[in-house]
Amino acid sequence: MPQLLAQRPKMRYIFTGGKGGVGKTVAAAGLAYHYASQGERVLLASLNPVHSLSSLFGQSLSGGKVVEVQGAKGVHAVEVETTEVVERYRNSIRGRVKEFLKWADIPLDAKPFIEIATTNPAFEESAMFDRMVDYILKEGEAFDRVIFDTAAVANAVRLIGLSKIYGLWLTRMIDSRKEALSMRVQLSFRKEKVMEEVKKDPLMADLISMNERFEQAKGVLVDPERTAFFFVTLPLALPIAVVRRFIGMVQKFNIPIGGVIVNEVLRPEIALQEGAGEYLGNKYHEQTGYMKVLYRDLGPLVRSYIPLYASEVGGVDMIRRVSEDMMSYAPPFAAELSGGA
Amino acid sequence: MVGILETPFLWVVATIALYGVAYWGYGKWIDRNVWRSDAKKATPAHMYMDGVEYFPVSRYVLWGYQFKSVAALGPILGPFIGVTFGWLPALIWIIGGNFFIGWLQDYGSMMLSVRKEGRSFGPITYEFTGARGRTNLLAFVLFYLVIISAAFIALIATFWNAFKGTTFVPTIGILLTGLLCGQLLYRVKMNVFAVTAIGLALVGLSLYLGPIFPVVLPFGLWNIAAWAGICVLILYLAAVLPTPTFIQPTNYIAFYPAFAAIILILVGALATPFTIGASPPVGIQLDMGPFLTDPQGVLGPIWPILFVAIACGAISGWHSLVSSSSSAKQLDIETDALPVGGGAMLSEGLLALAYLIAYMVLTKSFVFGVAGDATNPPHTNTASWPVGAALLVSRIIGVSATNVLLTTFFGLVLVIYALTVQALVTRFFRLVAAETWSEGRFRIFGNKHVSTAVGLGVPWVFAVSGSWWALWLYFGGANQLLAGLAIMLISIHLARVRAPTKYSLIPGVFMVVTTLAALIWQTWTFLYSVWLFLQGDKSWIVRNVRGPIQADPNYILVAVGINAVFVLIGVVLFGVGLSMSIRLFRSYRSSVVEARGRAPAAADGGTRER
Amino acid sequence: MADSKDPTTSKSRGRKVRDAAKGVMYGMAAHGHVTAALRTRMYLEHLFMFITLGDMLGVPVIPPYYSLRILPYAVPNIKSWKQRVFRERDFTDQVF
Amino acid sequence: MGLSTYFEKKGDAGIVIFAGKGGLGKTTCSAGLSHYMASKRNRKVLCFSTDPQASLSDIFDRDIFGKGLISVIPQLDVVEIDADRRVADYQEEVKQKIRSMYGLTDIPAEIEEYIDSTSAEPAMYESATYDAMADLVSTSGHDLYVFDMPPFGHGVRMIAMAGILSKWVGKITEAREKAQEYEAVAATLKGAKISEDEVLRELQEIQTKITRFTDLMVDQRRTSFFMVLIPERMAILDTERALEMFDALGLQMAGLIVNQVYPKELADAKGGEAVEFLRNRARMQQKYLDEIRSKFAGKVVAMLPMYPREPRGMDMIEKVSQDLLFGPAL
Repeated sequence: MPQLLAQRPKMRYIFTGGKGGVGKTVAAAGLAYHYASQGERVLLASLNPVHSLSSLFGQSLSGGKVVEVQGAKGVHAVEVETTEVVERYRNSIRGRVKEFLKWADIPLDAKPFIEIATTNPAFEESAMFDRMVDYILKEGEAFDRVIFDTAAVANAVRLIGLSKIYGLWLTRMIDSRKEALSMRVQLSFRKEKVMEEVKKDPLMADLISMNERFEQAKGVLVDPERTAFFFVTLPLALPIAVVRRFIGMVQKFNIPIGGVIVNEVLRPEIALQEGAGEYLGNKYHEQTGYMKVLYRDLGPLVRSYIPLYASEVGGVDMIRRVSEDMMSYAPPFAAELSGGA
Repeated sequence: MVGILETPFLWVVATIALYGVAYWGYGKWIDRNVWRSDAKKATPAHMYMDGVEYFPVSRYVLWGYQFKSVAALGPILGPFIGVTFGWLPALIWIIGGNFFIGWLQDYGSMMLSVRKEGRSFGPITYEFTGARGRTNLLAFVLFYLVIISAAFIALIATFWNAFKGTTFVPTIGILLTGLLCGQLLYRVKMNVFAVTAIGLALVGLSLYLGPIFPVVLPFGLWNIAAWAGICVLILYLAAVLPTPTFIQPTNYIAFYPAFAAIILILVGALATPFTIGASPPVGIQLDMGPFLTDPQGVLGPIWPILFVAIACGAISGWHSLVSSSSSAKQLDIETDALPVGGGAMLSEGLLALAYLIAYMVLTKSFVFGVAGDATNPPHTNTASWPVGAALLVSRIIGVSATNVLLTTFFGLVLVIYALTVQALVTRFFRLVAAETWSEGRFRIFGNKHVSTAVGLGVPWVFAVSGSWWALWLYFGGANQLLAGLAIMLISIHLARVRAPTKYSLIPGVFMVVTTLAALIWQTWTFLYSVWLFLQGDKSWIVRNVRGPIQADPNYILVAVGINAVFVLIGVVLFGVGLSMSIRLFRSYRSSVVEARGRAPAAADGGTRER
Repeated sequence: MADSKDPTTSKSRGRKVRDAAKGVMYGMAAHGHVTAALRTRMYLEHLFMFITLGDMLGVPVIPPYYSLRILPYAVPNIKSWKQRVFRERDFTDQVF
Repeated sequence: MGLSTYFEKKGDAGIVIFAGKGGLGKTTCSAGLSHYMASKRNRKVLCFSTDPQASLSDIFDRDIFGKGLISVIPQLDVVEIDADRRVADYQEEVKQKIRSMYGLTDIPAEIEEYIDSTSAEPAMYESATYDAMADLVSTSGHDLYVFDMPPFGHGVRMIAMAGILSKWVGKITEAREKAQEYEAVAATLKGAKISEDEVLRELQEIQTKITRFTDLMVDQRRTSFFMVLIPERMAILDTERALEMFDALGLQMAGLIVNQVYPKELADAKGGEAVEFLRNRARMQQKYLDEIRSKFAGKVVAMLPMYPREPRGMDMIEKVSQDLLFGPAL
């Protein structure tokens, strides 16, 4: 890991993803702590629909505001909230519906319809993405590094990939909006007035600005100099399978891959010593087996290891330990395997 | 005994003949040489066909629709005031006005709208006079609607109050029937013939019940006010319920009795010579000859008053709205505009004539009332029309002219006419209000219920306080002014396409000048009344108001206030109308100049706008 | 809609007159009602189409998943629908 | 005594849902229960997941993702829904319909573009997943559905989607019906005959499908909703949060399943550093197990041990199913 970080000093935007429960948040926190300990200002942003930063650090970081983590100087954390953004979307749409119903004299209550038209679950996701872009383009500027703890990998990739998907979607939206507005002008008798309204059509403005920002964001997200996506996994079959499956997808969105971080690695000196009992022994052998597979498939990408600790990772002190181990620890089999690879 | 010459018969024949000339002669000529209507040119109905607002409809259907929409209360009450100057001037205006102006307006505004992609008046005004002009029109229409409402509410109240209270039950009957028919159509999805049958049966029933359960309010002088209140409540409901479930079915079911009345009276009027010898004789009664000079001296000089008193039948601005708002969007081919627009208007002229005859066959004292006669005080005998109509009809169906069912029937027709039109007007007011106050500080007035309440409350105040003929003249003034403005729009368009304009310009100018004059006169009357009051003469003040305010000396200051308010209304109507006219004249002038600049290739009937 | 159009097909004079009379009666009695009903329907349809295919107007509404099931039926009307939605209406258009 | 007691009390459940934070063993439980119900209780079971991470493929050790119904053992079918694929097929279906309806060889460009671009619509993915589930449950004709739900946040959205979509369909149906009403009146008045509305028919179809599904989902009698967690602080905290969300969506939890529990005796085992390591873990777990007991009193219906080997493959699943149904509860 240290070498990588050394090679990529300008790496500002770091994402961690992986199968649920593999310790994405732990890894992200570890990285954040590491940079902070180098005296940098680090922002650790959780993009999970259900945040776990607070529970990890054992202190309230919720509320959607950036706060400095107590006891971890330089680490700033935020559990990203989307409510405001979503509300903005909904309002601009409400406006449009009202405009439609201006002369309408209908025998049923339009309110519920407006409600439905404005409850689009996609808003959550796009809002989340919107905020992410904010943290990349705006808030992020105030920090030396921005580390995103994303949702389970599929969604994470999707979320990042949205810069591409939204690209398509937005351009279509903008086109059809353009068509709509030009039709309005064409079919109006008060050309000037309507022209004015059309010029400052809030929805159009929203769409366009979004598009621009997404374009910028895309530029950042695909720049291997500045961005890296880390897969977190356990030395187990399922999580590794997931990594294997999604690494291609990440490349498809040409998001630069930072590497793989292996979590909960059993230390041989613990597992194999006298009196350890066959339980740990089995686990250890199982683990090495899976590690072989991992190395076979994406050996050079394995960047660092987080050992399995005697107690659950939680609280700043544990995080410190994690960050140190991430930078330094390598289980003995790593060397031989990579040698073998 | 009366001879054929003393019956209205010849007048009817003469009018029909003259209208024939107006249609086949003058009309066709205008259509060919001024508008150059072209059956091959695509109309908006085809260009923007959407099956809802724009779609072609056969000329017969459209004629029926147009006729139904334009022929309502106007031709009944206009003549009622008109005859104040004697029946001959009224007759001449109904014939001449319609011949040179009336049909020309209805037809012209339809053609104009057709040539303007089916745009209605607002947009056309906007095009010709700019945003300000349209706002100006908006303001004018707003007041116009208030005044119509006031006049109609007053009338409905008066009618319910008159006829010994026999018309109320049938009215409610018809409204409920309408509601029921709506439900039968929408919920039960019943076949339309069945619905009609049921509806008519119920209408008949309620008509029959009318005289059996007469409703007479106990409030004496306050009766009118109370009736007006009831009327307002009904209208409020009509305005807030969706049109297709209440107003429309009611219109539908109410159409049949109204139609029957029209036919009966027309036939009756034609039949007069052949019923000679009957007693009381059905001849022209209005004694003192065909000319009268305003027996009560309340109205003012025959010019301009007569010309605003008789609106529909001679010419009415309301029609231009109908023509451009819906009919023009559904005109199948341009050449249909003459039969639909012009034809409908000329037919309404006949209607006005027939109704005028309904007054002609009554005695002067009956129509105008007798000073000091409590049962028939001067100028309040609104029962005249039903009675006259009954008299005409009684002869051909062979019942007594005083048959209560017959008079109730005609009274009912009167009320229903007023009510259905007024329901429309109220709804329209709501829309205009919504447009005027859609945003800004007074947004609240744009609200459905608030605007409806305002659009009924304010008129109610006028209705119960001002004497109704005063209201009617304001309404006439505004309405005819609107007609004038419509004709000006037409002239502007014709000028722009370098078609001959004098045939519309002259009537346009005449209408504008006349109506503005009428408005001034009216305003002046009220102002003068106030002035007299300050001199100590209360008579005029009192004369302009009605009901308890008129009777009770304690209300004298209220009366003065009302007069003052009427002055204000007059000033506003005049002011807004004047500025609108000026804008239009300006626009006309510039159009002429600008058109001269263009190659004389125009006069193509307007294709060059597209 | 155009079935209220002049239905005279045969040349027979009596027939023509009868149809004309029918047309006139229909026009006087029902036409207004019909157009009013159609207008109300139009606004309901606007609402419907807006919520199903609203993103055709560049308004991001509910996911179009099930809208696609409806799309095939809407195809012929889309143009006129857009026209109707976007035509600027004036208060004088609404009188009747 | 494990889930078996629960199901004896409960009788035949229609749907069993396993929800939980990622990686805590939802898939394991789903597989275990399905296997038991199919092999021992002889029910016709469909085990499905909407999670693109294809954990079922991994645990059953065969490629299931997007392959449709795969029968792994008699009576037990497994499905992993591939939403992206479904969207694509669906679009083609729609295009085909348009072509055939109007006898077109190619669709108007505008329309075609529209259809294509919908796949970019952000919520299309969820809708498709949701629709796929609805289809499965309302048509596949199994008598037990085991739903391996995606991790919390997205699981919640999944359910929310159900609510929104059915409301949506309901509303537009209402609008459409009213419109038809007026259309009909216009027709009767014109003496024309009323044409029945295909759109409405289409809508009603969708409606019935959705309602059948959502009814089943929230029907307390037919549906059992389990949460899986492990005895760790974060897991407990997150589970609490998630519970509130699901509650809000009308999904009542039937019980908790605690996974990856170290044998109790380890907690007070004697021995060297290694054992100490395990002891720590075990003790920690005991602490959190107590916390779970107090926080979710009476809710815990089953416990799964920390297996020496990652649960995978049939024999492992069978073992899990034993522990799941008959293993010791708290």
